[in-house]
Amino acid sequence: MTTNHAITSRIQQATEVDVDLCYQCGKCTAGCVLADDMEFPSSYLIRLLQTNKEENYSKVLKSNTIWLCLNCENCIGRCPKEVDIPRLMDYLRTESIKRKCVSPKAKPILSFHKSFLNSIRYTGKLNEINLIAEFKLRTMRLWQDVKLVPSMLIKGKLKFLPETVKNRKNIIRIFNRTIKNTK
Amino acid sequence: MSRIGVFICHCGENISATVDCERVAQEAGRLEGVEFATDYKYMCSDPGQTLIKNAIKEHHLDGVVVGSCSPRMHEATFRKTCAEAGLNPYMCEIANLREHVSWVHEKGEATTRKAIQIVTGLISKVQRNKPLNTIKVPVTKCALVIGGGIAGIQTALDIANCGQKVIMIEKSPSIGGHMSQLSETFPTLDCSQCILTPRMVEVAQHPNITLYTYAELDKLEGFVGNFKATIRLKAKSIDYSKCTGCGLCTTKCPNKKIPSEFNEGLGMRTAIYVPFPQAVPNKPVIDKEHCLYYQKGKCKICSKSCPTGAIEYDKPDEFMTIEVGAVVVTTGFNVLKTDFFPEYGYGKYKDVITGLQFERLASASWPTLGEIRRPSDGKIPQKVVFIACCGSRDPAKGIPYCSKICCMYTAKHAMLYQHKVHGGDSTVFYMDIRAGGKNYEEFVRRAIEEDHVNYVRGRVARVYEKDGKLIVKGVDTLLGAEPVEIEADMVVLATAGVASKGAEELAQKMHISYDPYHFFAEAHPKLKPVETNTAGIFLAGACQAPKDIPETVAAASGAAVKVVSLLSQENLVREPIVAVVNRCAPPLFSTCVGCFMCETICPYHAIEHEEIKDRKTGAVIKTIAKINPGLCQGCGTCVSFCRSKSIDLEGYTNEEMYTEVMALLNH
Amino acid sequence: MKLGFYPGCSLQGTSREYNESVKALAPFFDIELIDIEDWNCCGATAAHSVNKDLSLALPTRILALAEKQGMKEIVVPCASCFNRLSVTQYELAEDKELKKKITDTIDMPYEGTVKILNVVQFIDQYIKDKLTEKIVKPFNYKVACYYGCLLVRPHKILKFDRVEDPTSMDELMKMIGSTPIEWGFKTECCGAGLSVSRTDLVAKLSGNIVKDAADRGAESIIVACPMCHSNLDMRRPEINKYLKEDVTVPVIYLTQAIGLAVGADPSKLGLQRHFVKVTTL
Amino acid sequence: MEESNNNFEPRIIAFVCNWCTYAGADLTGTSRIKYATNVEIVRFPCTGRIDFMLLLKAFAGGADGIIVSGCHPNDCHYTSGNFHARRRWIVFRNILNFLGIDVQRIRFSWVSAAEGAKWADIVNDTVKEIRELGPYTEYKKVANYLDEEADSHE
Ligand SMILES: Cc1cc2nc3c(=O)[nH]c(=O)nc-3n(C[C@H](O)[C@H](O)[C@H](O)COP(=O)(O)OP(=O)(O)OC[C@H]3O[C@@H](n4cnc5c(N)ncnc54)[C@H](O)[C@@H]3O)c2cc1C
Ligand SMILES: Cc1cc2nc3c(=O)[nH]c(=O)nc-3n(C[C@H](O)[C@H](O)[C@H](O)COP(=O)(O)OP(=O)(O)OC[C@H]3O[C@@H](n4cnc5c(N)ncnc54)[C@H](O)[C@@H]3O)c2cc1C
Ligand code: SF4
Ligand code: SF4
Ligand code: SF4
Ligand code: SF4
Ligand code: SF4
Ligand code: SF4
Ligand code: SF4
Ligand code: SF4
Repeated sequence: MTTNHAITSRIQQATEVDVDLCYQCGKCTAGCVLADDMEFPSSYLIRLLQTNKEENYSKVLKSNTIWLCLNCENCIGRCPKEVDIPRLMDYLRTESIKRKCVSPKAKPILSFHKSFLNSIRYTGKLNEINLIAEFKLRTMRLWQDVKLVPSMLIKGKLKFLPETVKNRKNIIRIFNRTIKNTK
Repeated sequence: MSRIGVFICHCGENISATVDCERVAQEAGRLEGVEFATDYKYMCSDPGQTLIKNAIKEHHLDGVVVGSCSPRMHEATFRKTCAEAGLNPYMCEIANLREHVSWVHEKGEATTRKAIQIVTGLISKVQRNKPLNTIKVPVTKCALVIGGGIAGIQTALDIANCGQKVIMIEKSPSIGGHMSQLSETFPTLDCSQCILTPRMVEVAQHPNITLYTYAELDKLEGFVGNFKATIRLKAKSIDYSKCTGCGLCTTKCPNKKIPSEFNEGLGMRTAIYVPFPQAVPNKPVIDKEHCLYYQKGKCKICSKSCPTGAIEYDKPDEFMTIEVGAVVVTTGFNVLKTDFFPEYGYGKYKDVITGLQFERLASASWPTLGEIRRPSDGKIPQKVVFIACCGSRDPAKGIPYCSKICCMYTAKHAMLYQHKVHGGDSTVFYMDIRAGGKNYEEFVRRAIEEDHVNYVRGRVARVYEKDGKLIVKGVDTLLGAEPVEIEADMVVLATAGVASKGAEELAQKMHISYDPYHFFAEAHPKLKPVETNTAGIFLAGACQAPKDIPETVAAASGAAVKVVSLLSQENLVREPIVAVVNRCAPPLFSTCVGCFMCETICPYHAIEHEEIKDRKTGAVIKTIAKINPGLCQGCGTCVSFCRSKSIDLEGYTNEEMYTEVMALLNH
Repeated sequence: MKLGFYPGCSLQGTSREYNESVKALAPFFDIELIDIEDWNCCGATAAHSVNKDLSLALPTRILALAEKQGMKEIVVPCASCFNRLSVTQYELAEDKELKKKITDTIDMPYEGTVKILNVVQFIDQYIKDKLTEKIVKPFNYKVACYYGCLLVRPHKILKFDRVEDPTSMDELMKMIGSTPIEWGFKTECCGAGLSVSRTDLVAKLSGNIVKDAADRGAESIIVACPMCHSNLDMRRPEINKYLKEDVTVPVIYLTQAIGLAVGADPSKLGLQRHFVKVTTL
Repeated sequence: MEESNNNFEPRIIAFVCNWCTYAGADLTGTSRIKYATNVEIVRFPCTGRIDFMLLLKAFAGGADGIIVSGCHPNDCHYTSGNFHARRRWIVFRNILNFLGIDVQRIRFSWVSAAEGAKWADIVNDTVKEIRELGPYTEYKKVANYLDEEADSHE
């Protein structure tokens, strides 16, 4: 490993994704449903990584793109070189959290993920009311989706009391062994 | 006791500057079995060679070691010298004192020592050498050309015009190959049919060429100069000696809805058919799979309508064995169909077509007389999208290589479209433009600069249909990967060029090698581009890799020259470096135990079975391996595989090599 | 016939009608679906967005429980869960070290022997053969079958149907009397996990899907994923705002449509729980 | 590494194929690239011909190291000889282990006719490595093994 391959080598070690395989055909971007909404779409993101420049790498980690990606697998399904972009995105998100440089624009998305995980951390199952409540507190989007709640209740779609897994210790241990903290 | 002569060359100062040549000769002279040793300034010069010849005669030498430049340089020279003096040329060995010693080491003791060592090794080896005789094989003066595309046509004509006989077999009912389907050809835009048809006719009429259409290779045996080929002549159901080619039968056949191969499924043909109007031969065949008589036992309308009574339904396929001295394989290529591409609609949309289909649509021989109309509704498409690299450079779904011809024909298609549909709008999605050829780049630039074809760099992700339009979702990577969406009337895919159908089986029948994509492999990519690794079998055209017409024709002429130079010899002379299976006295006959490990690994299928029979009763005592010296190329792989050490390679025997190695190590 | 069943969280909450319809269908074909005892959430998008090991450990626990309870096959109606479970099974099978690490994390033995079926595979395998004879009320409508992304991708792992133009749901719908339309958005993503955090984007993505289906005359959209359903159905107000028009085409689960065709009680199928009214039916 | 090894001049035999490495070594010469004198080349038609018993005999005969070199995997002049050579190497490795010969004493490489500089590098590297390993002294063991092998075929 030479130093001028430091970033791509690290990525490859962690994810087995070799970004050098990409020959910038753009097919992934052409098929990505959110390409228009990303500040730079997937193929461009890969090009940034290919440069192995720290400044471009941090641009990627700070981007909203990595959080917008839906992991819909459209891109890898069509990529002629089978560059696993969704897997790469998973890694970049984790790195972005580690480096504490999550894009401010992506805060709601990350908050949602955290609320989601917290909701299952202690019960093992998702409780949507808890999830929404925590998400609202995290994002202070207090009024969002409030209109939905009454009709959801009428239609029997929400439950107030969380269902829990019997072996809660087991779930908490799994969390403690994987992520200590999702705050 | 052997009588070896050692001749050390100074090569001017090339060797003597770092190696003490005199001392090498002296030390060699002291070795056991060495009768004569000397050094000289230029051993390869006339006086040098005379020196060797005289020494051989004078000292009755039975072996020679020349210490000089690389054997790759002058082995042939010195072996010839020995032969002229009456010594078997294979009793001469070359010690490489220049490339492997003087030029790579500094002057000094170690360098001279190494020279002495090498000479010593070869002195020991040559004492074990056996006189060998070159192998002579007679040549059958006729060539077989398999495949009647432009490659086969050119090869056959070139060979035939040199006065040699050619047999051509073509599996379809007519020769012409893909070139006959093309509209106009890059980079000159001349009409493909116009330049091809005269040659097709020439093939049919040439006194030195025998053409068999609807014919395929069934079996190939033998070796260079003496192949025996079995040809399957598929039943055409028509007696060509009676048929006048009037075409009445084809107009009467009731089964008219069979997708035409020649028109790439865009048009229909009858069950009895001539593939296209300019076909050679211009006589029909019956396609049994679709003929009502063959399938259901009823019809025979063609027979009733034929004025000459040429139709013969119940003839089976025939087999014919021919003898030829050389074979040229020119079986061409295929292109992938649209149903190969999931994201472009799996062949669902009628107006998503291949480049080859576009050729038909744009051809002057098409029913619209060259006016471009789309297949679904016959409308003139106002917006056409061309997609390059479809299946090519796509290791995930297609093939990793570049198909090479599509950049050029896509530019041609866009150009033809712009010429024919005024006000039309064409877009080419490409990844790179590969236009490396004479006048090629200029051609592509003309499409962009003069005909205003819109080139967008990016790969299309998806094509889907909405309200009669084809929505093409691409991206412009030169604008930071900005999405581009086009509503097109027709989409043309430059689908990958792949090996022709059945290429793998054909290669296996002929024992020639092929690459992972089933294209045939040349003996050397640069220096033996039209030879295969099997002597006497040659290649030309797109059966090796996708090629355009200029390249195909160049290779075809190249292969023809190779064939002619082979056929013009009375006998073939081959180096006697071949494997032999040992023989010994009964009851053993040979140490070979008949395991035939050797047979499994011989790359040239040179190993045969030999039955040792009892002289009196004729009963088989033992089956042992036997090498066919005509096929063996002398690689020696069998030697190292034989557990019982029953095979040896002439010129590199176990004993010779062992002695050489031991002598190098001072034993 | 007994089969294991993994409902997953959304089938217990926002998408309980999906659960109800799968369960309602089973008795018609003498199938008993048995919930995996003490199952947990699969982690969904959140887990693998944030932590890879967690995203593998949660599904592994589910599969390990199924093994422990002697299940050979489990039906997983939620496409997202189906995807997570299948991907996890694949990854652990490919990488022995990873498998060890994850089984250590969950403190449970895990072999990877359970066969995972999505709802379409379940129907294909256990219902399809008897379907035609059970139909009492053909579902006679023009429908747009929407597969979404998680049911078919990644193809290498899921090996389900044709990746770009799947047809298995269309086939089933034809059997119960519907006319599936050809359309352009069968496998385009609806926005999935961004439903709450980026409702604006979901409105756009789901809007394009709903609109194409409606434009081509679909009378209902057929789905097999609770996320697809809630995005296309519950988010309809936002969708209509984005489209600047009122699209009223309802979104129905494959199991609900089949349930109706074989004569199940509509209320047992949970049709009343939809936001976009299923009145046209 | 022992101090004395620095003065030790190893004897190395190179078994090379005629079409690629032999020609490559010729090119080293034509390019006048210098390398150590410790290696002597034996020419074979193909690496496929190189019998591994011969390598053992070279060790038994006092070689300290061996180089086996031929064409690159897909360039074999005889299509597949080098492929078979590589396959047999796997078996041969076990024999080496059995005899206690350090596998590092045999260097396998590919040198094409165009890789003159590479040949020089390989020679120099090998000489350096063998020098570090020190002289090969257990040739008796190999010789015994070869005798037994020979007996078993009588
Ligand atoms: C869409 C398209 C456009 C093109 N446009 C151009 C252009 O403008 N200019 C240009 O220079 N090139 C062009 N080309 C390339 C050109 O078609 C090829 O260079 C040329 O056809 C190669 O000739 P060939 O004889 O090697 O192969 P083919 O034309 O494929 O001929 C092979 C022949 O062998 C026969 N055959 C196959 N297998 C067997 C068998 N087992 N036994 C007996 N016979 C067999 C086949 O039936 C066929 O007749 C184009 C190609 C395509 C696909
Ligand atoms: C930088 C570079 C790198 C390359 N790398 C590769 C590569 O890796 N692989 C590859 O396949 N190709 C490579 N090539 C291409 C390769 O060099 C050519 O394909 C090849 O040299 C062409 O051979 P030629 O005999 O046609 O022409 P030349 O090599 O040019 O030979 C022509 C000969 O004719 C002589 N001559 C000229 N005029 C006259 C006259 N009037 N009378 C008598 N003699 C005359 C010249 O002195 C010369 O000896 C490379 C080329 C370049 C420039
Ligand atoms: S599709 Fe694959 S090769 Fe093409 S730009 Fe995207 S990642 Fe790169
Ligand atoms: S996985 Fe992410 S990057 Fe790939 S197509 Fe889907 S949203 Fe776009
Ligand atoms: S009608 Fe008879 S003569 Fe005429 S083309 Fe047909 S077979 Fe030949
Ligand atoms: S017998 Fe066959 S080929 Fe002849 S007219 Fe009838 S269908 Fe056509
Ligand atoms: S020739 Fe051009 S279009 Fe064809 S595969 Fe190569 S780059 Fe692509
Ligand atoms: S001119 Fe040379 S470098 Fe430029 S595109 Fe052509 S081949 Fe490539
Ligand atoms: S020559 Fe050797 S390998 Fe071949 S059959 Fe005889 S014993 Fe077996
Ligand atoms: S030397 Fe090579 S070509 Fe000859 S028989 Fe042996 S393996 Fe075959």
